Parts: sequence; structure tokens; C-alpha cells
Amino acid sequence: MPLRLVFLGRLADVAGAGEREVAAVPSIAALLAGLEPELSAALGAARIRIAVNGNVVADRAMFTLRDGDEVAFLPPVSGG
Amino acid sequence: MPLRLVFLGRLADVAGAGEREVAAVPSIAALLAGLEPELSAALGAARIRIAVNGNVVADRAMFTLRDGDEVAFLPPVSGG
Amino acid sequence: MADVRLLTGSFDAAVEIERFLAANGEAGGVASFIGRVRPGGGVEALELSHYEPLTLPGMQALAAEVEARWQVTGLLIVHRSGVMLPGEAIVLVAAAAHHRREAIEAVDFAMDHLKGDSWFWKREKRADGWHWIEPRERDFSDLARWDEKSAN
Amino acid sequence: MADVRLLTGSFDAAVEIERFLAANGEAGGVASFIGRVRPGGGVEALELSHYEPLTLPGMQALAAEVEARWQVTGLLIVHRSGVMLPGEAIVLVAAAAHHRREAIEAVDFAMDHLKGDSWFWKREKRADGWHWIEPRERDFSDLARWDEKSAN
Repeated sequence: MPLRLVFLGRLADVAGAGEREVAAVPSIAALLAGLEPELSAALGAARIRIAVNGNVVADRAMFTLRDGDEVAFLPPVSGG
Repeated sequence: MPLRLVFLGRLADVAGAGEREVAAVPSIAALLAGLEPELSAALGAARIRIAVNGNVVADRAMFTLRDGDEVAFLPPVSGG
Repeated sequence: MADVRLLTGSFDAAVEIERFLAANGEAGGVASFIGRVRPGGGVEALELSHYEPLTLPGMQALAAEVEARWQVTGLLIVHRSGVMLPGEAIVLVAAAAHHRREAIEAVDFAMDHLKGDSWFWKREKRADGWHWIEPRERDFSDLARWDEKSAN
Repeated sequence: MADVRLLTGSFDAAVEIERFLAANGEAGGVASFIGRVRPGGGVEALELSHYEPLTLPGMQALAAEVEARWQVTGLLIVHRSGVMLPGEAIVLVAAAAHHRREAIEAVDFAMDHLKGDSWFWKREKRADGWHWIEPRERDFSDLARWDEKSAN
């Protein structure tokens, strides 16, 4: 099963869509490496949080992805 | 013209009515001296504020009353 | 310009808020506080008495102080007097502002001063008759918060 | 038990407050805050997007934290998402409590965290199109107030 990617806020503009499916890979680093360079850089920024299946990932370097995971990229939330 | 006295809050219970007229006197001390001892003591307590014609009196010992003044006795206001 | 009212009859707090929202359409934030006669505790009725020459001018002066202290674009202060039954609204304060913090602090400040520093005398009717309510220590400490902030 | 709603359509804040007052008749104090799309400034529309698996659970967790931190007898958090026009309500927080300070602080805390710490992304439509809104420094300082209070 592929991974389902979700891009929130301005990241959807960078990705060209709010969602995308990609072939399963075992790590977030491998996932980012398979994307367009501009998108990969935007998603990999330190201030972008990542949630997998609705849970925010504490340490993205150590996280193991599984087939079918939903990976959401969350930019800082907007101010009031 | 007499003085008009107004008793707020529990002071109305002590005075037996919310208002009273008394003969004009020139000072608050003279006014209190002319009242029943229990009422005089209640009105003279430091925590009772006095307003004359709608203005709170800063120094009751120095205040000069005039004929027809309205003298209101204001106990501490109630809590929330 | 603040809307300050001293009412002798009951009022509908939600309707007042609705009108306030409509009258202050340009404001992004509207904070409010509604104080009601709390049911239970054996209280059958509450009576607030006021002294006309002081109470309304005092409320107006408070409104002016709120407007000087916070950037509110609208301010409503409604206070009941007379005999009220449990569940009835006693007081409503609403503030409209561009910024959330201004609106909330304006309401907070106005309520602290209405409760602890305004010319109302309150008594409760219980099964054994009417009882005057004395000042509470908490009102003084709520008021003192603002003096501390001023000193900063 | 808090009433937490994430709405995609418009809502009438005054009606919600009226219902909240009726549903919390035992509470002496009800504080509220209404945030609306501010008219003017060239903003034609506002869009809030959310991420379902995080946004609603986040609001519910915030409600639980408010209830753990203040003695509220009722709590309402309503937040819009989707496209909104100037004047429309974005957010309503209402808290019912026996004590005024609990109700006001509960609303204040909930608003600071909804604004500065919840999973909404916002963009504005202006004459030249849509613009994403970045985090504001003030939101972080508003949030930090509560950490200081906890540390005391």
C-alpha cells in the first residue's frame, strides 16, 4: 500500500495539491528524498511538524513508516 | 430648611427608615450628636462613608453643612 | 461612547449581547460577562439597593476609566437594582475591541470594580428573612490586582 | 462535560450564548469571547483549514485542560473552519462557573491556546488573491503568560 501524504497550509501550494500518494518507504528521510527538491526542502524544515496517522512525530529521524501510513506535514499555525 | 438624611444598606435598619429629616446644624459632629445613641454610633463608624449632595466627603470633621443639604450615610458595599 | 444602564427591571443578557454584536460590527473581538442570581443555597431572592446620586455616576466614571485604559471600540455596562429572583441576570459587561486581550481585560477590570468598588448594597432573602451581605475579602484582592499592574 | 464543536458552516454566537445560559442555569457567572472576521483592511474573505485527525482532538484536549485547571461548571468551544466573510463569527468560547474569576480566566486561557496553539491554518483573500497568515509574536507571548502563572 502506498503512503498518503497530506500538506497543510502553504505547503499545499508548494506541493500543488493538498494530498498525494507515494510508494511506501521505511523512513521520513527516504520519503523526502523521493520528492521534488523544492517540496522536499519545504517539508524538511525544522519548523514543519510531521504527524503520522494523526500523531505528531517527536523524532522524525528515528520514526519508522509502515505501508498505508498517512503522513501529514504541518507548518506553524496561523496567528490570531 | 431641614437636612435630609439618607441611610443606605443596613443603616436603614438601624435608623428604622431609609430617610429622615432633621433640623439644620452646621457640622456632621453636631448632626450625629442630635441622633439616638445607637444610630449615632453606627453612622459615626470610620468605615461609614458620608456623601453630601452626591459628593463623598473627604474629611468629615472639617465639612460645613448648609441648610437643605442631603447627607447620605454609606456603609461598605456588599461583596460579589 | 459607552452604554451604561442602571435598570430596575429584568433584562435578557443574550439579547443585549446580540444587539451589542450588531452595534459593534467593526470589532473583531467581543468579550462579555454575565452575573446572575445563583439558584440554591437557600436564597429565595436578592435585593440590590443603590443611591442614585452616586451609583450611576460611579458606573459612568468606571466606563470612562475602562475606555481610557483599554482600546475598546464599544463598551456596555448594564446593572440591575431592586429585587431579583434566582437565575435572573444582575450584571452584564461587554467590550468590543480589535484585539482579544483588550476586550477580555476591559471586562475583567470593569467586573472587579463593579463588584468591589461600586455603590450597591445587597441583601438576601432566606427562609428566616432578609440578611445584608458584607464585603468579601476576595473583592479587595481582585481589585488590588489592577493596582499591582499599574505599578509595573 | 464540555461542548466542543468544529463547524464548517456559519453560527449565531448570541443564540449559542443564550442556549449556554439556559443549559447552565445553576452557574452564577458566564464569561464569553466571540472572535469575528474583522471587516475592512482589504480582506474580502478568510479561510481556515484544519487537519481532522489533529484539530478536533486538540480542541477536546484543550477543553479537558481548561476543566482540570478551573472550576467551571460548563464550557463551550465552537470554532469555524472553511471560508468566512467579514463580520462572521470564527470562534466562541463560553465558560460557566460559580466564581467570576474562574469563568473569565477559563475563557482567556482557552482563547490564548485556540489562537496560538491549535491546528488551524488561515489565509486571507485580498484584491490580489489569497495570502497565508504567518504566526504572530503576540500569540506566543499570550501563551507564555500561562506558563509563568504555572511556575508561581
